[in-house]
Amino acid sequence: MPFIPHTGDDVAAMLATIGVPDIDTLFDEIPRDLRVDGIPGVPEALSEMEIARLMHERAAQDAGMLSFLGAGAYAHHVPAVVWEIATRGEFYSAYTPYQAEASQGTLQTIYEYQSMMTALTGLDVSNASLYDGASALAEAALMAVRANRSVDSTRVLLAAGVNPRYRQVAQAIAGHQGLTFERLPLDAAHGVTDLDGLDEGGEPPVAVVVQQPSFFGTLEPMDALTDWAHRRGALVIAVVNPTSLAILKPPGAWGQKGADIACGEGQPLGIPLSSGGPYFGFMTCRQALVRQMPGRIVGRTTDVDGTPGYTLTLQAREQHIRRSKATSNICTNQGLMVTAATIYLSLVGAEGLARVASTSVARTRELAAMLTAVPGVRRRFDGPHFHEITLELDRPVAPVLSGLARAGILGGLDLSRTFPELGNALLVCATETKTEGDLRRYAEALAEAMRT
Amino acid sequence: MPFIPHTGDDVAAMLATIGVPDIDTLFDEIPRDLRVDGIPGVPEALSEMEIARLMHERAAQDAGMLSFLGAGAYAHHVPAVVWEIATRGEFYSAYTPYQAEASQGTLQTIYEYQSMMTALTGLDVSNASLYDGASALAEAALMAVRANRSVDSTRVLLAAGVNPRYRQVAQAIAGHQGLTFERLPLDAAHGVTDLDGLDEGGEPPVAVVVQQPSFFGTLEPMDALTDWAHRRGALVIAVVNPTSLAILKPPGAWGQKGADIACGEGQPLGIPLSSGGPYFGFMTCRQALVRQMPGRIVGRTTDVDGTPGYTLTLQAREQHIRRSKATSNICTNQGLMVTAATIYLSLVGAEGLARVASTSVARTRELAAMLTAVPGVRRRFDGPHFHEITLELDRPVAPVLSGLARAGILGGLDLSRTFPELGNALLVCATETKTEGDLRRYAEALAEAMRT
Amino acid sequence: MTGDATGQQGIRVREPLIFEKSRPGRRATAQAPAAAAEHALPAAFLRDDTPVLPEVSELQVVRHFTRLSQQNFSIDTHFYPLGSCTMKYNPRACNTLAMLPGFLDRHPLAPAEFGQGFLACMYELQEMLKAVTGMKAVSLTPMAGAQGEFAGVAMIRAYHAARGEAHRNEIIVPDAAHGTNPATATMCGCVVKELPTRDDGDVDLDALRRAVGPNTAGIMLTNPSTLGVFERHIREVAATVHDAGGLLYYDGANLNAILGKVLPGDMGFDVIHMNLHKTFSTPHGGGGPGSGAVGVGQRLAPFLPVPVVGREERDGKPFYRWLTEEDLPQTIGPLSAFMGNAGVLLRAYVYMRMLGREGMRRVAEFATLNANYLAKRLAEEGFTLAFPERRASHEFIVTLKREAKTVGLTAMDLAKALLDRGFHAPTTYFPLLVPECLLIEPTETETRETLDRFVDAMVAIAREAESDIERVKAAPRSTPVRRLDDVQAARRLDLAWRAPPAG
Amino acid sequence: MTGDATGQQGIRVREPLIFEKSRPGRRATAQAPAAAAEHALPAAFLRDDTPVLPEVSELQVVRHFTRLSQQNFSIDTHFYPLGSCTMKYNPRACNTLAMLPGFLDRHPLAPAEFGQGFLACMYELQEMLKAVTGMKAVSLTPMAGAQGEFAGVAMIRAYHAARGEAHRNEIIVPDAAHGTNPATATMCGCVVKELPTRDDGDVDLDALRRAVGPNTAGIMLTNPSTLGVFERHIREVAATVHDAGGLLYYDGANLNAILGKVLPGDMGFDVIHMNLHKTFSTPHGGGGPGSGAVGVGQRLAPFLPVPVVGREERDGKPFYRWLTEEDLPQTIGPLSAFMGNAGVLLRAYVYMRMLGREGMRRVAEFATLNANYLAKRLAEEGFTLAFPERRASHEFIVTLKREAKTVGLTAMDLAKALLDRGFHAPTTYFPLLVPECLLIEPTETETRETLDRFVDAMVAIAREAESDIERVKAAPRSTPVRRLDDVQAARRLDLAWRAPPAG
Ligand SMILES: Cc1ncc(COP(=O)(O)O)c(C=O)c1O
Ligand SMILES: Cc1ncc(COP(=O)(O)O)c(C=O)c1O
Repeated sequence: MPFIPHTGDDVAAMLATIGVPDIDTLFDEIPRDLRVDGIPGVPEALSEMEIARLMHERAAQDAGMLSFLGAGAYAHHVPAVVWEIATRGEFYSAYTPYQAEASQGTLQTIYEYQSMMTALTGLDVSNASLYDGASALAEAALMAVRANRSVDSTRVLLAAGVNPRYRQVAQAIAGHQGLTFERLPLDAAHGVTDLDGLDEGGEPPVAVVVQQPSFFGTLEPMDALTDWAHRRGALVIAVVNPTSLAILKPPGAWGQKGADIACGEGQPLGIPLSSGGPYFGFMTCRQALVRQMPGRIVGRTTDVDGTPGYTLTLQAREQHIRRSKATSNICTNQGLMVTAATIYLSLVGAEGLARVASTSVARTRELAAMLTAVPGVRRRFDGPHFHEITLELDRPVAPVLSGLARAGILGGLDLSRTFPELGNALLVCATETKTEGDLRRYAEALAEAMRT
Repeated sequence: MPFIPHTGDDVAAMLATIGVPDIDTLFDEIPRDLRVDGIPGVPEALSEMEIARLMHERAAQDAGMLSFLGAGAYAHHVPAVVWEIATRGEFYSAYTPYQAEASQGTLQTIYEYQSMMTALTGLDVSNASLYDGASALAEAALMAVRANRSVDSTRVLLAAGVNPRYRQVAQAIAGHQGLTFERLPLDAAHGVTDLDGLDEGGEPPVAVVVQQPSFFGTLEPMDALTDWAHRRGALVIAVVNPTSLAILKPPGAWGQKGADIACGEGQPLGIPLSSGGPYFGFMTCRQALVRQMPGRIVGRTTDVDGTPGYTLTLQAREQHIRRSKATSNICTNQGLMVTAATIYLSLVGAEGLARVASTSVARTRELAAMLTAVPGVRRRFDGPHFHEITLELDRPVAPVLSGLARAGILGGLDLSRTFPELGNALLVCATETKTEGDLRRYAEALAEAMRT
Repeated sequence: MTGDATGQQGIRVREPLIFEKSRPGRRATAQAPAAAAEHALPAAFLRDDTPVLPEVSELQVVRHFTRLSQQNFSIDTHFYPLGSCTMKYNPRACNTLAMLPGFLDRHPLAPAEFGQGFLACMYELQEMLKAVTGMKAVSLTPMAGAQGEFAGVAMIRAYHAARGEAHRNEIIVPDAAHGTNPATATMCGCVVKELPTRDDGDVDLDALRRAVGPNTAGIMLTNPSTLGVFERHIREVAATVHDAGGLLYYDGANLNAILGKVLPGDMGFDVIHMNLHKTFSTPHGGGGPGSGAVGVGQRLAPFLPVPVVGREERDGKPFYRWLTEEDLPQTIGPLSAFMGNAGVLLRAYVYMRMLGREGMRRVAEFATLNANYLAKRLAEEGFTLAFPERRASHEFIVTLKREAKTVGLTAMDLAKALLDRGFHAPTTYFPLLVPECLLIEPTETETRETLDRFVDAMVAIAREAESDIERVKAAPRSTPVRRLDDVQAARRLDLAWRAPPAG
Repeated sequence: MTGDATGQQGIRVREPLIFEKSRPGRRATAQAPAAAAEHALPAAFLRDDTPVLPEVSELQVVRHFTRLSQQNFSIDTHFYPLGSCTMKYNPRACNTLAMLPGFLDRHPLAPAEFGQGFLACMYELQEMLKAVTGMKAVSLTPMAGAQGEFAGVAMIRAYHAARGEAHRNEIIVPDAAHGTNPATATMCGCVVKELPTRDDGDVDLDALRRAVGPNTAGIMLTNPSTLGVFERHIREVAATVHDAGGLLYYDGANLNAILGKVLPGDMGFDVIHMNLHKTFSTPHGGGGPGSGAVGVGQRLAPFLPVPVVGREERDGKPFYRWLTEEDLPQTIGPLSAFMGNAGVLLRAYVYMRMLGREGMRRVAEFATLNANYLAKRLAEEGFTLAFPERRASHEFIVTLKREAKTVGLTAMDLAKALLDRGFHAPTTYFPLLVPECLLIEPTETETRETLDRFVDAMVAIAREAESDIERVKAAPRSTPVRRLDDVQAARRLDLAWRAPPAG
């Protein structure tokens, strides 16, 4: 009986105490005809040795590709400390810190995390995490509707450079409460929002969502966009990459008044790629909006002796208190990922994070230079890019990517189905993890793939 | 400056406190002409990211073979718990528990370990570990010379089935104190000590060393050997595999009086193969010999409040107290491996260890049956074997092993150079980690290798 | 005393904030590129300050977070009978195997060809979850229970809409339900109708009959309920709702109680979410991540959230790939940027494979045995069970209504006093309808000795309350902090550390 | 208070022995084969009892050892200024990278062809160790400092024997030397001649001249010595011993003090052992494992213990393989079953690569800076340095001779009182020649703030001793146990748990 400690004697004594003849009797309130006898669809138990062998084999099967994929999940160095500490049993196997006195380790960590995220985004308050970047955007849109009392609308405008999947998720989640999501026009030469094309009429938007760096890797003119949105009475929701905030202007400093809400994907902060999760969504906002925030928030207070300590606060926003009136239904969040990110940010600090950011920018620039030296490959957009760049090929992307894969390279994301208007577009990314040799290997393989 | 926390301000303030102008001045007692400026032989620093990539590549390079090697190091399932807990910082980065009050975690663990090892070997007391099995035998021989007052001799007899490398190590270490090591005759049909050939004359031996299971995988007649050795006035040193003690008669129960000292390699108890180390040597003995034991020993006592606690004891045996008169020069031992082994033994318990042992015996038996079905392959020895078996091929072993290696199989240890008298002998091992499919794969590859 | 429940002084020390350990210019140098590369981005895009992050050494980080960790209670260190949370042993192998480099390094957008190992695990996990729930199809994508609930209710709405009944927007929720249930209904644009619970813990069927109608979208039920009892009239409930044209949603947070004993699909549920971080023992991680995989019957299968893993044959071998909007055009959509909490799902997969067919049933049996034993022992010692006539499921409720009145011992007092005796507290004040409520869930992985010691501690605290209630109210004393001022926390909001003004 | 030194109550609980948690028939089922295979061995070889091992569940094991771990002080949790032990930060990457499956699963007897990754690391480690010591050849096989010492003295003896001077059997050892030095000499069949230390901490050269002679095999020196000072007359010492036909052995335990600043080879040493678990930051693991790699000059190279990694060219690529007795016929032999503590060596390799060329020197510089700063601050606060006129190396000695006489504050008292303030104690009563000795080694990885707080604690204890010595003598109070009765431990030996007699 893996993981069950009961001996035969235990069972007998316990049944005697309860006063039933056997364990089955304990289920006698379940209508007899509903009861099943076993679950044939589940295979026989494996010992840890057996499952370990299977998992080692399967993991090995998936390993070994040199990847230039980004598009929302980024390969960064994850310091060994991060997971050696985050998986300590005391962090790993604790529950949500409802009993504050028994959970100061987790609570103080979250308070430190909140401090770091507000510092990075230049906003006042942070929650303790949401599920991921995409669902965080959905929550941010709902929050904006609650918070923006000046505009009676559910119309949300999104820059064309917002991750298209985020838009889908926001629609799937927030659409149920009547929110609509419309795309702002794209400046097709520069891959950023077309400021001239911004519509000044129509129903006033309740919120405008902008992403920096954009999904195409370009940098948006955030000061102008923020001021425009505010002029129209909308709240500004910033979707940002936390690594980039080591060097890029933080949402709180955009335009005259700053963005109102920032959110995004926390994965770059020490979280492994791991086929897509678990990651975590972060969210920060202006102080005035804090009571509309979804998710848990930790505050500092004192105990009966005056010792400082940490506790969950503003719980009246949450489902377990407010039920159908809560700001969100979220309960379990992505706690352990936040612990990891806090450790990561403590390790790299502002200087380290800036080096990660700038090295990634430089690597991507070098990669772009090498790849566009291959005949038939050019940059799709002019202007500065962060650590991703959109290329355009002179032929369909998919067969080229297959050719690269045969050379052991995952060459990036084919955009031609999601953005047919961009032509044969390919989104590539190189972070600080890529060496010059890696870039060269990609360039050579691409030249080869484009030759055939 | 990796791992050094000093800021420029720190350095300046500290130098001012000390009253020196620069760090270099702190080295002014070193004759100037001896000082060097840098170490050109060491390469430039790598970041953790860079060394991680290098090590991942190197580790991958060495992986992937299906191994049937044993000969003193055995592939067993290592539960995930073992190293997840043993590498917790509090165990991993603590020193030898000199300050008992600050080291109860380590001390209680060692006390539990000592309890387990005495239970397994059937002897009274255990130390807290020695370096490995081979050096433990050297220490046991030296200990026997100190302990055996009835015989004034430094002659040690070893059964032919003692690991030949152990004998070399014992010679290299204990030879300096005049000990000599002689081999007892081998019954060439059964691969065990030739009881009839035992020499009753000559200088009386101070100790007789016997190994169970033998290096050849066979089982020695320990009752007879122990009684014979005791008759001759020698102490009996048992070299044993701890896994086997789940089912085999423990040294303390051999013959009329039992072996006097047991030692061996602790690796099978949850320690990874890891190219040969770190493992740990264990040693247990009869109560009467405890003051001759080398190495640290933990005892239970009470504190000033009467609370039970654990502390290093009988330290007057050790080098830090007795210096040139100590029982050994050992200081640092293999502590963390003992923590791991204690966790391992707690997890598997007596029943689990017996299953590991008996499954390994059965696997080896099945393997032997499959391999000896290949023409040109036969068992070298009759009689029962534990989880290793010596085969004899009809041709030189080395080329056959090379053929197997090309098929991804490490087929065992070629004994023909160490034991030319055994012919084309090959030592193979199959533990509980091997599946029926693995055995079949070996048999098929061997058939193929023997065909060519 | 050989128990593990003696509160004792430790060697732990108070831990300042990591920011307070920061010194300008200090760095964990090994963790970032050796030199800052020239990014050459135009100044207009750059920040003109440096974000205030800690500047500390690697050792400082290790020591800080190691010490902080020691300030937590956790399953790995303490009995943690938190009702509704299923705090059972999280096998360590689930962690080590999910963290193999081949899994960790795989990019979510890597083509399926380079993820067959991972996808095979996901596909088999879907199959196993179908088997244990009696459902016809499963999507693994929801990232926690609440998102699973969302997916479930959204599918119910999509189903009605597809049948031209978009007006069905009423979700019936029992008053004892977890807060996520009504909150989810709201998120899905529905109206909540609350259903009263009868004194015996079952749903009030008459009230249900009154509640259903032409606008009924469905009902959300937890069974066994959050009161720790099995809804005996589940058949009638199902028939009533189905007859009214509504669907049944199963909140699977309590699946541990019935695993392998009864299938939600057989009870009549149309959709279920599972909390893999409860029943399938993935870690709670101090708040998450979890996984709220959803299972559905045939009717709702077209609406499953994407992606789902499909299996085909390629070159005579199984080939796994993600099914997307193209394969499931009626999907309620994707709920996350990629596919959900993949690493959590791997852990659940390993756990289920280690339990195996037989292990599933044993989970429910021993969880139920432990709960009924503990309930009985506490009742014998004088504690009041909320539903003394009922079988406990995997959890049960003790009410301190009497103790609160007679000696002033509240659920909160008892919870804090347990901490000093080395036990985490049960869930308190939930469900709200039971006064001074302690919801106790021992789980199947705890020993009888531990349960007995927990009873001893409960009894000792009750005795202490009778003789010296102030002493109990002064608990906890042995924790890093004592009772915290929650009112102050909410009034004088201090939600982030700010560097003290220079000088 | 933002310090980390306030002793505080914790949430830790006393932990019984694992045997006391055992129940007959309980098992961690996932960890062993599902069924016991038929071994079919004859009864004569079998045991007729069952060894008394604990019978516990997997959660019990996890909880037990997690809790036990929390009862340790460690580098990861506390400042640990244990002199002569170099308790510096053990980088976590060294652990994770040495534990990659490819390294862990490699059998020691696997042919070199299937170990090129591992062997390349070992070869490069040898080369780096040669570079930092100024030696000509290195063997990695000794498994701790003491075995390195053994290898060194054994090589010295083999050298003399090879030159027909087997009679040279006297080893000179300063009185301040570590206990392993004289113990090693004895293990090598030598006679120890003890050398007195002068008041200024240097070796007494006149005594040395008197000590050397025709039977001199060599001298064992630690430099900087265990007194925390650099032997200024090392040239003269070397000349004196060499002139007498002896060789010089360098105990590298204190290499941290001079790394990259001066090479033992240049000082005239013929052989050196390094404690990789000190200078190269492999973990101490609560007592081990370590590694005592040895380096030698040309003269001793033929005698190195086997195996050593050699490098050749094969197909134009480097190929690494073990050199054995066949390559080194004059070797003193193998010292372990395989090749020593491979996994420790991998950790040291990773560490050295992360430090790099520049990092080597910095280790010595900042270790020395920290030691001299701490010494100075303590001296300013009134503590007595044993060698106030000397520079501290990476460590230094405070003597409480005065405090012991005036107020009765002993080194032991101070050590225990430090524990209550959240600091591990320095090494006490070693070297023995300094009365009431505290050997303090802060290491380079500690911050100045930590050193300052340590000074505060030292001062506070000294003050407390003046006002209330009994209070100090009652320390520690905050540890899981208080002062233990060592006399009882040695008199009434209780070295193993035994099942209480049944009934
Ligand atoms: C009964 C019940 N339903 C739903 C939930 C919500 O699950 P999650 O926290 O994973 O969102 C919980 C868990 O807290 C619960 O106990
Ligand atoms: C000066 C000195 N020499 C030798 C040793 C022995 O090293 P080890 O404990 O690794 O055997 C030590 C360590 O304790 C030491 O400090």
